[in-house]
Amino acid sequence: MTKMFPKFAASLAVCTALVSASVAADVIKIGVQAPITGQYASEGQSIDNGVRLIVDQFNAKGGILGKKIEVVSCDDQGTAQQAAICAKKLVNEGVKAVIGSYTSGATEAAQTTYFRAGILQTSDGTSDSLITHKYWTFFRNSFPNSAEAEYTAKYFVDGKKYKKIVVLSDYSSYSTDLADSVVKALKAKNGNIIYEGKIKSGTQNFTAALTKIKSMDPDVIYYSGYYTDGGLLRAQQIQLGIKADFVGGDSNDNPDFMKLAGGSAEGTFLINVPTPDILPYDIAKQFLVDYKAKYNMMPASIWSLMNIDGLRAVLNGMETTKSEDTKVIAAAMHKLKDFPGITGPVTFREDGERLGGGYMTYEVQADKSYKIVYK
Amino acid sequence: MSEYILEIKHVSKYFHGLVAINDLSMKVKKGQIYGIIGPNGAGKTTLFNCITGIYTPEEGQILWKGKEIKGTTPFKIAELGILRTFQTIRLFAEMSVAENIMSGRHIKSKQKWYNGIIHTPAYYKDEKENWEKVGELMDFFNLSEYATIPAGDLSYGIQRRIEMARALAAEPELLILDEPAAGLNENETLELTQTILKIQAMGVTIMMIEHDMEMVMSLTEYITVINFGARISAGLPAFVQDDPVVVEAYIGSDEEDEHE
Amino acid sequence: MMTKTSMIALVLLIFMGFFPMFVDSAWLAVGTTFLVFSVVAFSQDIILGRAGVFHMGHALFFGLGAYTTAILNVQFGWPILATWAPSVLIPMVCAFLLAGPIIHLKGDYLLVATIGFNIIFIQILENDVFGLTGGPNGIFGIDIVRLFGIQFASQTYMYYMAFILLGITLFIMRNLDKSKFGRAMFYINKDEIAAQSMGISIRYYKLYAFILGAGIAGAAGSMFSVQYSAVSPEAFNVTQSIMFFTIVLVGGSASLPGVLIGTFIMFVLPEVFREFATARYLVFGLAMILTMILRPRGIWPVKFGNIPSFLKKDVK
Amino acid sequence: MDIFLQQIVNGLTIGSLYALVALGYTMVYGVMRLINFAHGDLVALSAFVGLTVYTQIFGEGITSLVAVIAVFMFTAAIIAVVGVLLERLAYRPLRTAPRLSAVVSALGAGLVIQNAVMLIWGPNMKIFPSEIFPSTIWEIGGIVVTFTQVMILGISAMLMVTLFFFINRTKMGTAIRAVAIDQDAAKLMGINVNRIIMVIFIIGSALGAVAGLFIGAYYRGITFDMGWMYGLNAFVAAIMGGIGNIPGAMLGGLLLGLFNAMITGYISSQWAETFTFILLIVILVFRPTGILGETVAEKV
Repeated sequence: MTKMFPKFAASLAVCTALVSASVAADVIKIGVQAPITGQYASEGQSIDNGVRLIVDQFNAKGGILGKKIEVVSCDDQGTAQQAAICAKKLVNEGVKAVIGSYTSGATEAAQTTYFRAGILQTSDGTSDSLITHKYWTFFRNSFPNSAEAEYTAKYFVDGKKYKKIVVLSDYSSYSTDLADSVVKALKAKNGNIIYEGKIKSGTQNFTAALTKIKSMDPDVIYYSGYYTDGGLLRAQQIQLGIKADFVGGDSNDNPDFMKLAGGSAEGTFLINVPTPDILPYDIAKQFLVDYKAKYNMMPASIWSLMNIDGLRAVLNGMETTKSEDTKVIAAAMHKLKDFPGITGPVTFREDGERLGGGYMTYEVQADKSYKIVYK
Repeated sequence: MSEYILEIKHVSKYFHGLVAINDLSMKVKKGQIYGIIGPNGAGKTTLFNCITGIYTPEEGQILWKGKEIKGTTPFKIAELGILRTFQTIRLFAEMSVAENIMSGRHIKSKQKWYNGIIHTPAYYKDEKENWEKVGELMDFFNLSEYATIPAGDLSYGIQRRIEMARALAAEPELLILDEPAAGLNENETLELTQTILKIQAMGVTIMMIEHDMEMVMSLTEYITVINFGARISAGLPAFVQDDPVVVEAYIGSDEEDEHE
Repeated sequence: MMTKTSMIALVLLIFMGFFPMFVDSAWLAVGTTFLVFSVVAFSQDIILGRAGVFHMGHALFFGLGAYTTAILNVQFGWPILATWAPSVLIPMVCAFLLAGPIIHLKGDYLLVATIGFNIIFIQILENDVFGLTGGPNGIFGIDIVRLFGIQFASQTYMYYMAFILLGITLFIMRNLDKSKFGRAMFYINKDEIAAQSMGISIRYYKLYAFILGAGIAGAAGSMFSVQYSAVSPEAFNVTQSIMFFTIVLVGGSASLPGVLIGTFIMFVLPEVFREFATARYLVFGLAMILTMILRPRGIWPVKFGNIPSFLKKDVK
Repeated sequence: MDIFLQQIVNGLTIGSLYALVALGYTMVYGVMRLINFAHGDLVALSAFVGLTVYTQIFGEGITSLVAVIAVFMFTAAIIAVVGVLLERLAYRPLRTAPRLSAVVSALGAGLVIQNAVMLIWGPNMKIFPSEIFPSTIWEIGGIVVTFTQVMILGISAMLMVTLFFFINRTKMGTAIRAVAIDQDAAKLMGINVNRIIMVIFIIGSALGAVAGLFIGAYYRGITFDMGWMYGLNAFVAAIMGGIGNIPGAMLGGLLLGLFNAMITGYISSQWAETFTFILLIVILVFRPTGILGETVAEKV
């Protein structure tokens, strides 16, 4: 061990030199941690694209604090372990802030590492657990599951007056968290939950679980997971002749849900925030035009726009404080009040939570179009 | 304790209802060279497999120094001092000759379970003794020059010698040789005969299956002849050789042709 | 007296020892993971390459070690140092309990049984049994190593800890190979019937390999969880097990340099070629096939004949 | 009671898909003693090829039975060719190599196929048109059976019976069994072992292809990496039944499907895999070579 020490000292010196070199450089680095490949690739790529678009716009105007902004992306593939690896990597790259990730699980896995390194992080992850640590480095740019859950419970109990409710989720961090929140909110309103279950994403065959549910004769099946399984669940539900309503959480709102469910899609209810194309804000319309012009497509969903708002809030913090010190920037971000965002006004609570959220329920029509049935 | 080191009493072994060994009995004296002959497929190797625990016979008793060993696992049989060679040579082909012979030292090695992780002075002493023993055996079988060569790369005759050295390394009381001369040329067979006598002189009891009649007759002190799993004749070599039942059995089979 | 192999090993060790001086901390993190994965690959090699057991569930023991450290540290507040012993011992006990009933199975049957154990393990983690494992998210916020008030937080410290672990592993491997136990495993691997007939208990030595391999993998798992301060089920799934299995066979089973090369190819190269993200696994698969066709025993196959020099005097 | 029967229908449907895939594993294993880890990925490939053939050649919205049969035949033929190529390129050069080398080659081949599918068809889920089979549903005493399920059960049963007779009653089948028992002896008897292995790969891959198409038609959503899950389940089914044994693979597949449905329906969907593997391990502890597998004593 003692023999090791000279080496330790030497390599430590080299490291310190490297780190100080990157600090002194004339760029400000912003990290992107997103699922650029894998199951959620389209969302991850949208986040990466959006960040690069905003950064290009800033750099075109001369950067920030007199320095150019450089984007460093890391692909977390939507998995917690890869996220942990990305976190280490981005910290080592010396980024000031990290945008992402898309899934709550990958976000949470990286949180502690960023916190220890004093790096700001902003994510659209909706799990309530994301803010339990009260890390000063973390900001949520979307709305929490608990907000969606409260809306869902209100709709189920006050709106639809369901008597027998089934709640299903998959194993993902986001989905279990949303299901837990919905169950909690329903119980608070004395909703009668007759069954809570989990399905394994990607299994495709849900008939066994649905047959079991059929025997309970429910009024509604609520699914908090992703569209890839939700569409199949709906199709197999109709196939088995289960006459309950099907209500999908926000991640079921995807064109592929309709394709998977096929003829069974009609009559499905989906709960979500407004889709990008109906956002009423000028800044949103301008962003979408720019995005379309640069990438010749639309962002995958509103989630990538939420991340862009996170980035804009961080950059705004830098500009107003004229500081690169993350502590100072964070303090400024916590004080933001109704900062004009693409997805609406942005206000952060002390624990990093974004306040607000306007949910609505759509019913899928025969031609796969949406009809708003509840606000 | 009787004068017999190994007693086989009314042993029968079946495969899928077909009888492979049928009510076989024999007794081997300590220090003897005991021969087993018979046409191919007579059940000789099956008998050896029963003794060494690879098969468990359905009926009968196998007594080692008066104690029942039927159904004992092969590695425990080896620990008791019964070692064997194989008709189809079974060496650790990719490993060197010395390492092959070292496997025979396994049961004699006194290394403790933690010696696989950390070495102690006792380990070094034990390891050295065992390698030295391997060296002695390589000298004895004229194998020293091949010490580092993979056993599988060597000629048939040498491989047979390695197999015997390996079995002998375990310091057996009973050495079971399954066709030790098969595939050897005349010189090698002669050499083998000398070696077997030397092994006997060390006090090792030997049981062997062999088709080379000349060798069997010159070496063995007692012979049992098996056909269709049953004993058809037994006695001193001279007696067995002239027994009409035996002659009949051999003429009735294609035995000799196959071994040309 | 030094063989060519141990010369190369020494050069490599020296290079790895000074590696942190040449690279930035991002590469140092890759280096650390390489070291940790090599340790796991070596422990897989004890079971697969030495005892010849077709074991395709090794990520289970790796994960057990990682989760032991994570749970004891995060849920029960133990310091990391105190979790080291249990993260080695628990995998060993589990190896004994799990492998015991199936150790008599023949090759491919055992292979699928070990895959089964791995899948059950993942399901236990995902279902958050006793509320300890954190479900599909895993456990976050694992502490750093602290000793006498010093915080071993920097990547360089992590690197050297992993380096020392690899050193210990190599020391054990060398001792194993030079003992009755390592040899018994080889004999069983090459010919079970002949080995039994020499008095070697197949069951005992296969279990010995399993337990030793599990313990080393557990130590690596503990290191892994500290390195990333997070553990989650998918890091220990069957795909990971298959990777360790492949590392050993591509590199050369029972060959120390082979396993290191295998780890380098299967783990470091994909990191280097991240740019070609999408096509890299296609190329990778092709490389696996080609390697096996051109070098069926691995890139650097094991060489036997490592015997005391006094026995080599007559060798021509 | 009708819930129980419904679970049996569910279980048999998925079970016969497993059985079809398991046959591919078991036949290859029987002759080559090789776990063809790439087989599951062939199944996934088949679903993608089938989808492309269907939409490109026949165009979406066509429900004619002739077109569907043509898609099945054409896809099965393509996959059979891929299977034969797989054997030629990845396995034949390794026939005399250590057994595990071929296993690694198979794992590599699986990676190649899987990633080729990803590069060609993209990483996102692709969706089968819903009109391949009529959406007819029968309700018999509270049990729901769909047209697709009837097709899966019927065609699988037909294929398995045909295979059984082919193996047991034809000259080629006898040759296959001979090669499985002793390759060298079969060679001496004048059997062209390479040809037998080619036939095995054609049959195995084609059966897997049919399963892949049914998976697409039944579950609609297909992903490039789905082969792993179906492959593993089918492989487990083959091992359960006794790998190398053809009726064993059929039995194993159906048993696995039923067991899974029962566990999910009556105990817990969260622990279904755990129960499956516990069942497998218990079977192996008591019958080390599977339910119908024979213990082959090694020649000494």
